[in-house]
Amino acid sequence: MTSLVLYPLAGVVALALGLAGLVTRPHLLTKVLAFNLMATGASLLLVGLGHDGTASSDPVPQAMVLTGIVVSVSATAVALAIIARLSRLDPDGVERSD
Amino acid sequence: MDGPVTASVGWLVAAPLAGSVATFLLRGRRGASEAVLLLTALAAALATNGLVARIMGSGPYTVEIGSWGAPAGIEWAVDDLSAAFLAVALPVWIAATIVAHGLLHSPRSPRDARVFRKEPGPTARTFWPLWLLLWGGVNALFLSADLFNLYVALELAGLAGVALVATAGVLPALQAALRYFFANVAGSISFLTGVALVYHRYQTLDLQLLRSAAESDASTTVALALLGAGLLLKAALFPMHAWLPRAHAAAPAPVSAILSALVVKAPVYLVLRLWLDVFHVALPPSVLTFVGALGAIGIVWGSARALRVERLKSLIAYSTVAQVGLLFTAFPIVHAAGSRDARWGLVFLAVGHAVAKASMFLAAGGLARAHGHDRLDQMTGFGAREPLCTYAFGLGGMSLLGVPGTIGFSGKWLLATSGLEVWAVPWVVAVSASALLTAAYVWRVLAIAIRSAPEPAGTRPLARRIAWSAFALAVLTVALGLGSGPFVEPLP
Amino acid sequence: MVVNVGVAALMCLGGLFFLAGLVGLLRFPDVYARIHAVTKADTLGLGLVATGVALTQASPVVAVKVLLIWMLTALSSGAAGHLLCRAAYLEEVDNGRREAL
Amino acid sequence: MSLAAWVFDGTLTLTLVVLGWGAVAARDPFTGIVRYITFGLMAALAWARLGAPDLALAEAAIGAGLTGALLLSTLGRMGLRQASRRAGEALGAAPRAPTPLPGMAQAWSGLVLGLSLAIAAVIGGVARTLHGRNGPGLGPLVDSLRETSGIDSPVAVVLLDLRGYDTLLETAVLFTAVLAVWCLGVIRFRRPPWPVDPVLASLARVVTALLVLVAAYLLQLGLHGPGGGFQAGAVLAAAGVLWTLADRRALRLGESRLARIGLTLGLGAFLVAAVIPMLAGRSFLTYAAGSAPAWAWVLETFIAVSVGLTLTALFMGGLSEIAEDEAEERAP
Repeated sequence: MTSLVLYPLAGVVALALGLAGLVTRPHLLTKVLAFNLMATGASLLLVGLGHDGTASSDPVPQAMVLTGIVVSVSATAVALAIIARLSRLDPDGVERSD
Repeated sequence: MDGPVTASVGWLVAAPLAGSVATFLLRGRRGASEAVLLLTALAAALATNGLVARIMGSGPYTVEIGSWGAPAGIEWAVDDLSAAFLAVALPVWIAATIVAHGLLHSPRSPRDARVFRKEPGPTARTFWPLWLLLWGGVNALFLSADLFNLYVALELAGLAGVALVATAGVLPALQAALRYFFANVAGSISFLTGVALVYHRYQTLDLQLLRSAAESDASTTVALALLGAGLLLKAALFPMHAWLPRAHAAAPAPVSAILSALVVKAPVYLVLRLWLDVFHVALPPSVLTFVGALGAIGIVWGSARALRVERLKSLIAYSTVAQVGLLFTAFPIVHAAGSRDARWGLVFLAVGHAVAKASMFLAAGGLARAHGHDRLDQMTGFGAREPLCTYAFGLGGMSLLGVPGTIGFSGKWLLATSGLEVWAVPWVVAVSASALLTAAYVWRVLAIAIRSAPEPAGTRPLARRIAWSAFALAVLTVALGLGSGPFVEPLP
Repeated sequence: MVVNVGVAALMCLGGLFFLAGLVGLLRFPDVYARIHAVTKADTLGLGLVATGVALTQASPVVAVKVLLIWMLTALSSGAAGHLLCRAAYLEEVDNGRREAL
Repeated sequence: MSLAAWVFDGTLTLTLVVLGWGAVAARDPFTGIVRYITFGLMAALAWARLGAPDLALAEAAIGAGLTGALLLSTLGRMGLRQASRRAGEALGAAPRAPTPLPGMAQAWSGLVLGLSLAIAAVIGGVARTLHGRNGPGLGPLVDSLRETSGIDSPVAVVLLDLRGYDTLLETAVLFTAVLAVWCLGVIRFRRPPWPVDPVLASLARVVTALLVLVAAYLLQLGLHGPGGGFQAGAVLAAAGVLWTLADRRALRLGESRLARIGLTLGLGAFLVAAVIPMLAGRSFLTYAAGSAPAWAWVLETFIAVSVGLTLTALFMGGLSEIAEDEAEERAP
């Protein structure tokens, strides 16, 4: 067993922490952060599992994670736009602003 | 091997996506959106027709994208299951598109103008491109035979769905869209984690290769649980359903119709595909019992809420929670019976719900446009004012509860008979009992419709094509019901 | 051999500057001093490390690339430090320190 | 060697986990965002360590850089005070009922955290048994197909040829995001922006030129080694973001027909590449023999342009003209 096994395991932990944050943290931006954390965790699992330091690394998971990163930023942008619009529509929010 | 007919499946994905780009670029040209939508629908219809003909003629087939073939490349696999969903999706899309066009382009009520004046709502500028992206994404979901590709398609359909809910622009819609978003991405990432485990366990992502390689071991079980959990969240099975009623009630009506009819159906189809088909040997049966039980609770919960809510669209949305529960209640029957009949029963139930629910939501959209709202207590007597919408809602409801002659009946009949053969009595009872609950909330609406009452102020006549589209779908539930018997028989 | 010793010395010295910048970031009393500590010390530290790395490269092209990275970092961290200070000044962060400038 | 590897990998993964939790558990979102950006940069290091330089580039530029910029600009649109205190919590849901018992919220958070970690333990257990057990995956197969395809880089051949359909759908996802952001309309920053700083303006000029150069370099590299359209696009987007910050009137993406075409270039090119073979009776996205490198080059270039424009558009947010459209459309 090489020390590279730590990366998929860290990915799994990040996944769990992200899930917990998504469910329990009240602030919407923190929820978006948590979802990104989950996505990175899943990616670490996907690439990390295939890489044990002996073989040349497998390009298929890498290509998939590249896709995943772009998908995540797209999803993040959509969520953030909705949050920004919400902050304008919520009358309390508007009144309490600076 | 790849004749033109086989290859034409690609248009089901390519045409909507290309249409999306075209409507985006041709914005503002008079009639451009209409032309693009027409062409897209035509291409999708031809492709669907070719696909169904091919399935009826020579059975399941695959298309190798890029001619690489699995495991290096991605494949589309079409069999009777995916063909059934795609064939039913087409009329739903066309009807919903006509209604969306009618709602977008007919003059708005003064109330609408007040709500929308300051804040952006659905505009032709972003609505049609998003609509077509959703269309392409949903088609991609029903075609793909590659796990990671399914993940990307799930994200595409999910994100387009969230955006379309948000096009309503008002506060509740945005809040609902955000909840939908979070449920959706959590489901996607659970699915992606499952994909990671499957890939490293089996070194392939292709469903057909996985079918022959599947074994029952710990990593497969965990992977199946993750894939399933993600999909069940997206399908809004009972304890994970909270996002659905709000999103489907707050979205513009044609969007609600597509979300309830097709977008929720795709994960159900995928659970069926992954659990009962590809990984059939690796699935612990107790999982299905658990899921079936959750489904049964979902039936009761969704129906009970549907009996209480104040708005028509919320009622239909809660009905979706109940009907999704019903679909999962049928899973243990399909597994225990293991017969073609039971499987078709479930498929009929699913596609029947797709058509019926779409017609109900479109009718509700028409009624809401005519009244300026969808509060049930202020709509009394709408049956006389909008008879076509009322028939559409009523017929759709009949199909949901399984009145003989509708597709819903065929589904329940096949499930009940094959369930009784293997003594899956509790599940058969649950499937049958759901009809009573469905009847209760459908009757609640119809009772309001037929009571006579003076016309409320502010009611306006509705564009005819809206009501006719909803009604046509409702008639389709009967046509499918009458056609379903012979359709099942001749298949080998 | 001489090169190796030189490289090691450059890298260690660079590391020391990073450490100094870090200590400054944590210990200095106000935002301007902290930004000052980080941008200056880190830029110098990175320069030393980059020079060390460049010396180990057989290919001059790669060595030039490494030094180019340092130059870009120097440019951007200087500008970023300036922008941060300006924002702090305009926002009147750390009340009272504004007069001190 | 092994010990050094364990120390390095242990430190990096521990940092990742701690920063990740720090980002999510931070009291105010600003701290969380800063921690998340740091997390992204550390993740980029992890990708490099896992032999995935393509991912390191993408993670640093998109995962940490652009996501961070998006988060910070949303914070600015919400208004700092509103964002960090209560509004962010109350938005999106009905106001929370006061918890009946003190400590109930903490108990709930603890329970969810415990459950999540239990799930993680199960997945981690399976992951440990799978790690490195099953050999190189599809790597050798991809290697053997590289010659057939003609595209050199293993990642590029997967991305553009073998699994090009994934990438097609991915460009569609990017397009969806732009449409979604635009349909929500323009949302201005809470406070009027400061006058543009001369240092920033001149930096933008110098760096933009350099970034375009870097993007071209990454693009040209992509067919043979790490780099490619997405990384080049991310670098272009960095230039776009910088330019937006330095000169707010400089880019009016939605109003320029050219920019609209640019946004759809990636998806459009992929659709053309997919449909042409179908018209010729071949399967979806099948390049004619020997033409894969040429197609890959075209696709990479178009992807770079549209990713750059798309990410910039996402950062700039909605368009003001939507409101006018709306008013026009609603006139009786």
